[in-house]
Amino acid sequence: MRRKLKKVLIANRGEIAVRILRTLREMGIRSAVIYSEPDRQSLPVLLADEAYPIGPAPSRESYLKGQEIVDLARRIGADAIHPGYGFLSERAEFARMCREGGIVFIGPSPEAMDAMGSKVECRRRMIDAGVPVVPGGRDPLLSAEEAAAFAASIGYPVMIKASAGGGGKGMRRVDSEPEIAAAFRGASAEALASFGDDAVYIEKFIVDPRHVEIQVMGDLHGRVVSLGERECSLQRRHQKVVEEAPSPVVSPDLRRRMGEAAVRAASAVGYANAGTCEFLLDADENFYFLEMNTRLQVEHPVTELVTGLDLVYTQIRVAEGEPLGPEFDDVQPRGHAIEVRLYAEDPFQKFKPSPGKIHHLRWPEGPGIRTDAGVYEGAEVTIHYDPMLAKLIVWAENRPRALDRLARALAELRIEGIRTTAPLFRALLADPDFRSGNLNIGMLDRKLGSGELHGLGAEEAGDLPLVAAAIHHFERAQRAMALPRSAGRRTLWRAAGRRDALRPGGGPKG
Amino acid sequence: MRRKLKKVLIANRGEIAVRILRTLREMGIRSAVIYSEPDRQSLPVLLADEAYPIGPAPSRESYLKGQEIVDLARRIGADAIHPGYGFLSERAEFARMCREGGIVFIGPSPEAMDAMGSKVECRRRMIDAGVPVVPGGRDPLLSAEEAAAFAASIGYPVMIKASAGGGGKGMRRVDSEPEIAAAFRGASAEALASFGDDAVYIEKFIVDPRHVEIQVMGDLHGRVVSLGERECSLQRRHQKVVEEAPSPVVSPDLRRRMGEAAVRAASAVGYANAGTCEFLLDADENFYFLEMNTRLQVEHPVTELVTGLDLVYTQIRVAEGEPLGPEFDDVQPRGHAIEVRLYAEDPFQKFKPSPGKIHHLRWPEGPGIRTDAGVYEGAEVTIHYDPMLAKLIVWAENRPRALDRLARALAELRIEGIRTTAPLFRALLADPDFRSGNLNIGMLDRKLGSGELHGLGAEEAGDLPLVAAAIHHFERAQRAMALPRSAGRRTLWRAAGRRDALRPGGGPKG
Amino acid sequence: MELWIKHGEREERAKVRRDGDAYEVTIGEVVHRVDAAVLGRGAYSLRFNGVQREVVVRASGEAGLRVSGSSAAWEVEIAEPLAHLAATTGDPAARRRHKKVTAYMPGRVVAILAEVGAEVVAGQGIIVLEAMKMQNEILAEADGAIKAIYVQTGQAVEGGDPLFELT
Amino acid sequence: MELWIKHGEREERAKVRRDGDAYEVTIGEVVHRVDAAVLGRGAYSLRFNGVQREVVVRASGEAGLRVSGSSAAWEVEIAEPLAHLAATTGDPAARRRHKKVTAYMPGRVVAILAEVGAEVVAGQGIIVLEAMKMQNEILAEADGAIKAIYVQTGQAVEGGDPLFELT
Repeated sequence: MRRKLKKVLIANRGEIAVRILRTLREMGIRSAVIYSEPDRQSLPVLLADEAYPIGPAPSRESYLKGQEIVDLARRIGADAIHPGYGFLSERAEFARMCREGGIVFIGPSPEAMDAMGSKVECRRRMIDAGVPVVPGGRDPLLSAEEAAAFAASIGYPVMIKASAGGGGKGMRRVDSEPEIAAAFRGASAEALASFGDDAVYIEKFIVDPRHVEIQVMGDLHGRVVSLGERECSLQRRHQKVVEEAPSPVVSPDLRRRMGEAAVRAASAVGYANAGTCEFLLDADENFYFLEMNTRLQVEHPVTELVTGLDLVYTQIRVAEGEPLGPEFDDVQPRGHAIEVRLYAEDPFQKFKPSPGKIHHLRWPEGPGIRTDAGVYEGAEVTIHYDPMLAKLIVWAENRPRALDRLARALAELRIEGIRTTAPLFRALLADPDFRSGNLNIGMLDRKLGSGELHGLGAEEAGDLPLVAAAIHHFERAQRAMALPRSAGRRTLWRAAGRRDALRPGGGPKG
Repeated sequence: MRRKLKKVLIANRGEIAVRILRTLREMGIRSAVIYSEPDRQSLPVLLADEAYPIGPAPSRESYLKGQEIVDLARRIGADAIHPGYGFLSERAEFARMCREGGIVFIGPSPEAMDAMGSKVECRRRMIDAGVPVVPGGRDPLLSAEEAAAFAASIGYPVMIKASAGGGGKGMRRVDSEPEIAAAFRGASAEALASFGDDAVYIEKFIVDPRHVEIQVMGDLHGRVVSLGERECSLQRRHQKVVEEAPSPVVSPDLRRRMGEAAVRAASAVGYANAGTCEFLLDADENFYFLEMNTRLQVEHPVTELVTGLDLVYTQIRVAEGEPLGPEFDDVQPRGHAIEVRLYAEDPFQKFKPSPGKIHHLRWPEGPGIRTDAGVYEGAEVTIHYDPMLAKLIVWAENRPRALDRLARALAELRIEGIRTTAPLFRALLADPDFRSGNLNIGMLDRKLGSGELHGLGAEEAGDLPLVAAAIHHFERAQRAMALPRSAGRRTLWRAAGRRDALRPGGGPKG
Repeated sequence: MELWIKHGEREERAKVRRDGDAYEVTIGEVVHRVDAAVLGRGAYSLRFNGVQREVVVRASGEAGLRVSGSSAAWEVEIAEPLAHLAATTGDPAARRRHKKVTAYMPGRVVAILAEVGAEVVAGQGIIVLEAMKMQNEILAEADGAIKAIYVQTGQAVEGGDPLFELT
Repeated sequence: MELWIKHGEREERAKVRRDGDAYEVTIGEVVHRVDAAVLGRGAYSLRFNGVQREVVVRASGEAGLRVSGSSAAWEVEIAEPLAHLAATTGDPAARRRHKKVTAYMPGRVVAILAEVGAEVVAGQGIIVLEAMKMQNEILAEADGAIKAIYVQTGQAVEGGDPLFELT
């Protein structure tokens, strides 16, 4: 059952491809990447041992070509494929193609993926396994009386939802019994009008929940362990923006209980390799299983920083058939880690995408900072893919110090030529709710909508922008005067300018 | 006694100035740096809140101008001075100038520095405090018989040294009693010839010792703690080249014993703030105090990575009068950290200095890597100061993984325009003694001298250098043909070239 | 050198003079003595009596500069006074309104929401552009009629390509 | 394009041809089809049938190139055959020996160990140059007499400045 991998094909792009090939290199395993046409000069290609073109820009003609990728792996003698996140990572049929092609898929079995991928079956299995789910039933309620009885059994507030529904149509929040009859009739009528079907069901409504997820890891010998939680409540339109570990509100006892639930969930489907159980957590320490992500998460580094484990390394060892060692007994977090996702978007211009060339780039460095980037200075950010440029991850002894370190990292970061979400994080660091860890999944959208979060620094600029612009204009004019003669002369002029700047005896004595 | 600092002047340059100002920024303390004329564009200046010229290039006219620096601190309203390492950091008279100027010196008291700075007094105090020192006596031996008796009392091998000596003159290693009479006479005669004084003394000779040092931290309330050891045996001409924590050979029991000795040493002189006790360690777990460095060490990051403590943060808190908290009770290392010092020197050309402009620079990034650098792409490495460019520091779960990570970091590192010591570290990673942790303080000089360590990769290049050179020559020739028309046209030509490279449908189908 | 500078609501006359290795920059009535290290590619280290600010200055739009500091960025318009005078003569409303609307980023046209000749109002969506999996509506900047549409659904556009024009 | 290339002991004829976006590079008898992405400033990503190598090529010395890979760097001499032929005619010994010795780095002259007219042997130290707190002896490359010394003790020199000359 144990088989050392010698070459792994990474079926992904961007920062996660870089993340994976770094660990492969450390393990002495050859790394091969695929790339679409616009990604020929991307960072994973430059760092990989091998790189193969897979098609044109659209994902469905390149990074989603499952059979071609398996065939490529066979052709180049790769033992395994790491799918990263997104793209093919949660497609059970791709895991099956790998199996049929004799290629190790670095992830769970297709059967486990199927079981977790089907909402109805997954919910049934979780209930059977004793994993708490959001109370409620998919069975249609036949009358207002039945609705009232069911709501009383799970407790208010509840949400009435259309069985055929989606998009908020036929949905009603009900806070107490007197409201339920009218809400039932209203929701049924709206469901009929919108979907041609008046069936509705009731679910418990969780007030201002947090998104807290548990990282699990399973080996091929039936052992599954919890590696602790991540707090991912800061979301914009259901997309995580900031993640941290540990959660500011999860006690050791709650951590143990959530971890046990996640291990039961994973074990119920025979889960192996890395996976994440997402939960809603309410103010009374009740938690409810939402779904399991059957892959490595974007935010896995915060778990790595507080546990000292390398999750990609562990994924590969598990895929090779190694059992989880004693270092996985009772893993506890040390210190505090925070990750921010740096996107090529302007956060205060409605997150308008900002493709283009990265002209200046300086990542923050020094103590407690990790950058997982997919770009470099001079790289072109194209329009074709997810606009995430990098993840900045900080670690410190405790949460207040980690927040201060994040502020320092953002002050050092320089990225010019495109707009990024860095100003959003600077604004968040000035937000008292974020500072105090008082988070919920609706908070960021609400604060963005109300203007409570906004760009900083405009007011305190003083004369700096004007002085800088004036000196730049002056310098540019000087250079323009020196320019027309010849390109060679221009270079000489610049060299002379540099010499002057370094001349001993010069410089102001301020 | 407690007083929050608001502005700190950093009396240093290069990577350590950057290191210190990063923590100051995290703490919300304003950072001010000084710079000599060639350092106007250096990284610490670019990152600092305030920057002040202090004089021309020579250190004695700039970074060593103690009184001017204290006066500057007063003029700009700084509360404290951080001296870093080197320059003024171990000069008790500078600490006194600070005290007299009403400026907090972030380091030990001048009295503690004096006590540790005087070899004779320090040795006496250490012996009184029960700290093991290299056995021997400075008292001259009057006859071969007295020498034999003394040697027998401390055990062979011993070293006979000239009292007036230095530079190896009048030194004799003696391995057993029959040799000692002849060696005594020979050393005395040589001492007389070289120094006009035939007095000699005897010290225990430690065979192939390791350099293992203990990081201590003391607060202003009399508490001193050990933060564990660093292994610094890889030295070139007594300069540390690679440092790690923990030591590959220090057991928890030995760590406790060495830590207790270091705490006794520091407490004996009323030591506060960060300091390091250097020891020689022999193969039988005997250790001997060498000296105490009364400042932050270059290699402090390896201790930070395995303890999770920020030593500069702690230095500042201690200087503010804070007592050491419970996180300093029984500090134990977690995982393994290795630091390599990247110098602008060609290690296989007799460490010839390599000043110049840094044309390409890519630091390694991703999991477990920290870079403390004093330079950036485009910076000029001048001839005036110590040629250290940066420290690359890796952390991993254990030593073998840390070595693999270091190899990966060095593969990602790109630095062009100057030569660096990176090839030395690549060679060391292929050395079985370094790999297995079998180190001693003479090993690196011996392996460099014998040619056992040499540059790698020349043999396995194949056609790569030729193909790369040919393509570069071809590209350069193409560009030269396009060039003469005009500068504007040249830019257009380049832009067109870039568009072609990105054109969908292009690219080889390899 | 005399300059006209605009930052947000602020419009100022400025003067720049080189004085050895330093600059004397006058903004309105205030004189700043600035030690500026030119780091290349628009990057500067500016020292105002010791206070150090690292900035990057890059062109932004047609006549603007974007000045980026360590925690914020600012858009500045700058011109030499004669050039500024020339640019500001004529009908101010006509100058301000960009009748020909261009793509602010590369992308793909996924929908066209109005036809040539249609009357539109300021803020009405005319073209939907997709980039990075996000859809973005390009709006009319003023009331008017659509004079021309330069793109078709499905077409890829580069930043700066004309999309449509208002009367 | 035909080329002459030297790497260590190896001397080869080479041919480079562009073929679409790829290059066909012939070294001796071996033909490499290489997909080269030009990253700018001498950096390339080269793919040899999938195997990817990132290299930086920069000028080194008078006629050489330095090719840096991820774990080693190599010095290569390259020329077009006619230029190579011209450079290699004449007395080989005279070409090889640099009679005028220049500073290979900037530094300060701290000692001069020989006088004009003195007979010296190959390997003998002539000038001591200090940089970065390290002292480095500049040696005579061949036996001969010192024809001229161009520097004085205490003088600062730039890389490339002439130090002394042998007969």
